[in-house]
Amino acid sequence: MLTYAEKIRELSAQLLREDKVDMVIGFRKGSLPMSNEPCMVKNPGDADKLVWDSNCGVNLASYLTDRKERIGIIAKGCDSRNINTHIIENKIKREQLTIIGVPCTGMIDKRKVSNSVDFDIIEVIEEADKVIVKGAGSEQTFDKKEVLRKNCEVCIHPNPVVYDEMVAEKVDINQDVDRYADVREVEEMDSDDRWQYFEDLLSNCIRCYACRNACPLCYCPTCFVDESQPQWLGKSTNATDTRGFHFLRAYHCAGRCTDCGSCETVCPMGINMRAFTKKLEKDCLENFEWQAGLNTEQRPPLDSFNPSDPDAFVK
Amino acid sequence: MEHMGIEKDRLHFSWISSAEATKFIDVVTQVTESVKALGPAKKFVKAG
Amino acid sequence: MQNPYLPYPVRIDEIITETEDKNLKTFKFVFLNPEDEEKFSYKAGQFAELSVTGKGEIPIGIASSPTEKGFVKFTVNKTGLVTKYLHNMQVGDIMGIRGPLGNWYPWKELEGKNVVIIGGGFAFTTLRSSIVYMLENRDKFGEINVIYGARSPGLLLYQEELKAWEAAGDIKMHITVDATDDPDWKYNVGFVPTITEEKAPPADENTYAIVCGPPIMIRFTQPVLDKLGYAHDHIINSLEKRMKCGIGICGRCNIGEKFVCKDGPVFTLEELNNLPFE
Amino acid sequence: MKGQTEMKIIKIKKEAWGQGLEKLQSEFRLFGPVADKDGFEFKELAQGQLPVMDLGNTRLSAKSTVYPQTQVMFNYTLDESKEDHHIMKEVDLNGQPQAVIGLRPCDAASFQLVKRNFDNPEYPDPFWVRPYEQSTFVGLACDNPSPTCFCTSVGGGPYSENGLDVLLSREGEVILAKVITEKGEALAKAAGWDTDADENVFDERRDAAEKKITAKINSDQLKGKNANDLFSAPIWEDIAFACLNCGTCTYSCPTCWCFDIQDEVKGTEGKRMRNWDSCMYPLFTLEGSGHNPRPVKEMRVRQRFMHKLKYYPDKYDSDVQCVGCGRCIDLCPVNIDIRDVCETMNNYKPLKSES
Repeated sequence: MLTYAEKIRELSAQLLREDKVDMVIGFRKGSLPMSNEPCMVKNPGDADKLVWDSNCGVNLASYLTDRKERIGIIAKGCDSRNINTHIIENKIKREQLTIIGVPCTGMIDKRKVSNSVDFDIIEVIEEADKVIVKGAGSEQTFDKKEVLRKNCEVCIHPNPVVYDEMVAEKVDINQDVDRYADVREVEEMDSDDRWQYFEDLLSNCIRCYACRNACPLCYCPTCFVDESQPQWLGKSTNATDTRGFHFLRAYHCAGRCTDCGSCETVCPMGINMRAFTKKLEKDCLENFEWQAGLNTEQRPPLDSFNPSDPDAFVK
Repeated sequence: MEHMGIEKDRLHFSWISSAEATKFIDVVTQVTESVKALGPAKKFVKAG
Repeated sequence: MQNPYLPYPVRIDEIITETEDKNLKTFKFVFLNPEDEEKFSYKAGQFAELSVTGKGEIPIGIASSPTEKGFVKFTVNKTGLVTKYLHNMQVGDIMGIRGPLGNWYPWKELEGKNVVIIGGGFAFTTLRSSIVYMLENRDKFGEINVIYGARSPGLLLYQEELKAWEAAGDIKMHITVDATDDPDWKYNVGFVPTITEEKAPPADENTYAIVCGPPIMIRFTQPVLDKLGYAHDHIINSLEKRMKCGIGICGRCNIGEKFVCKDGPVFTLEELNNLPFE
Repeated sequence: MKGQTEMKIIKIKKEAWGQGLEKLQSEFRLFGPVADKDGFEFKELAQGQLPVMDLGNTRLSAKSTVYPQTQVMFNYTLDESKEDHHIMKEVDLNGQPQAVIGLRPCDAASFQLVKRNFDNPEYPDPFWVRPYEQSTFVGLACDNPSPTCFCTSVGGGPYSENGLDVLLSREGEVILAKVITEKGEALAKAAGWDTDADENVFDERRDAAEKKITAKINSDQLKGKNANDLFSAPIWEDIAFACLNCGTCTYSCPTCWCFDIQDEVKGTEGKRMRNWDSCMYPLFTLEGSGHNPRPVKEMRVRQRFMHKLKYYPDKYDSDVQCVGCGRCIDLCPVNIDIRDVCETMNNYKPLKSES
């Protein structure tokens, strides 16, 4: 991983020095184990602060919305797809961006690691494919693939789909993964069980909207859940309102979601709201052969019409 | 909706031209019947 | 413990459409329980939360004067959920008011002094309250100047009263509009800061300015007052913020450590200079 | 302190603990940490349910036991055939006494900080004050503080008694209870816990626990700084850049108290309630006119830190509005760390310093 970080620093410093960009958006070292902080670097001298390891899960496309500067941005596979989505949706211009692509080997699920050890974590070190977790007088080693985020486990686009520079050779893609095993599991339930499944899923939601705020797709100036005229949803912790929020938000992301996992990663309660978005992602793939953000030429399925679109549900 | 656990027969889509009165009647009758058969909705209904 | 969130029930007694765009209406309320009127004892410059059952509450300056008994008046601009609903309510409908809230113009300090009131647009409500109060206690104050402007004649509030005050001559009225094509318009034309420069009396130890209006008016009036030599502790502002509780608890309307709803809305410019510029 | 009692330490054995809690349930509603998916939270304990006492701190703070996220304030009817239509009716706040079992000293201290806001002399807030007055706080000392705990640098400690009626300390199956107030004494009596402990190990254990806390913040310079200088300091863009305005810090914080008031109607029956709100949200300050004094996230992030670390201490002439529980640090998805922000503020020197 060290080479990734070195290359990122070198490219960023160069872009800034040659005045090709006003800032570079990347990650700097966090104050806790398994945490890095998104940051912007404006001076070539500060490029040394940039880091790269398996704790860069936050989708940096979120930081581009409506920015006017010339920006260098570090992008892994999912970030690059959301950058494309941003470009399609006029949230940023391609000309503003210099994309530094990072072939991604997957991001660590901090919660999974913390729950897998019975000590307070003081330090986490990555060595090749191993993750070494250290506490006061204790140590445990994991294979990195055991502690990946769930969306990273089934990722088939780890390489950036759009970039100006690449920090390394593209990584091999595992095409054999079963991307939708979890969705099928729900699809196979009967109606009542499905209802209960989502009821349990959302039972501890505190309506903080971290999922929405971290989502690179959720940039509406006023979210439907905050609207007061008309007021679509109540604002309390009522279960029906809570479900209404998650359900509608997922719909708003249909055909746009790249399964980057930001929503789940940032949830303070660890709720897997990808259970909603992934179903729609699967439907988009099956019905429209669509995967979001692979290029900027094709319009997403919900804003284009094709006579061959499936319509069996219309009677 | 269906995926989330709302009964499948509560939601219907149909394409009816203003000239298709018979089809309209058929669809409305069928929708009414299927919803009646399900009884009052208990899911996604906000308690007072 | 008196519940500070519990509104007094009131009945709408009269609704007056104030401006030609119909966006401003004055509501006259009568307390359902007469003893509540006593509890709702207020001073000019304070505000209250109007509570519309089922919709919510809105903080509005009190437009009636403490010297007017038997009712309270509020002039409401139609903007959001609550105000739109309120604008469609009828005489006789029941709602609530909660207050009085916040502080008031420093009447003790202003006694025996000259007062210049500078107001713009629909922010004239607590200024009306103040003018009526001062007229009722005319002997307690020195010279009173009122500079009040709106975009056009039809957007001035309390038009009948303005005319009456102008005619009575107890106070010097300087009514102005930004522009008008009315050939019969017999008052000033020009922005409030310009008219202030022309008409406001020179500053001295005994003259205070009360300024209340949209942010843009305040921004451009300030340099004029500085030029005229008004000391910052002699310039009194009334501020607006999004408010909910109105009693300094819910946390949203702060400027630095001060809450506009409880420590304000009235601040001298000198006080504001010492707070973060928010 | 009022209600203070002569210090008394009681020994509670495993069976007596369960039996005592069960006895208490006839008089008190009990709240305590219980498992909730992969973490645990403060919830009302069911009959016979024991609070989890052997794991770390709860994911969210104990503030919800006094100040729930959604709280009904008034009920009303819009049905004009009823005499009292459109008139607000207060909900009954004189509920059963409650006891919060197993909260940590940091959470207990947070109620004392928040109290200044809700239990203020001009407008005491009955929706907070009454539940607070009806509560007995039975704290659990922290023998294994987490790496992000920094209570000792904000006036607290793993054995701090501030805001507690009883302080518990566990050793294996045995619980030692230090009775601090009369309320605490009444609770111990109601539970039937009356075996005096033979020795006082609290001081010794406290020293050991305090030594384990290594994280800290330095706020010593903040008092002397000018709020306006800090407000306009060029530090906020960098601090706030990563922030997603997700509000997790405020929801999980025991000392964040901001709320919103909302009306909700079903049919002709309505209620007015309050819900937690957050200064991280743009709508928090959006005015009816469309003007927003804090339109960008830098301003909102600044508000949060300035409030906690500068406005609050200035307003109340006290320490910072933070109890060092470390939740905002642990839960922040982009690793904004209040310890670092405090350090930056503490070290900040305005460019044209007058000295």
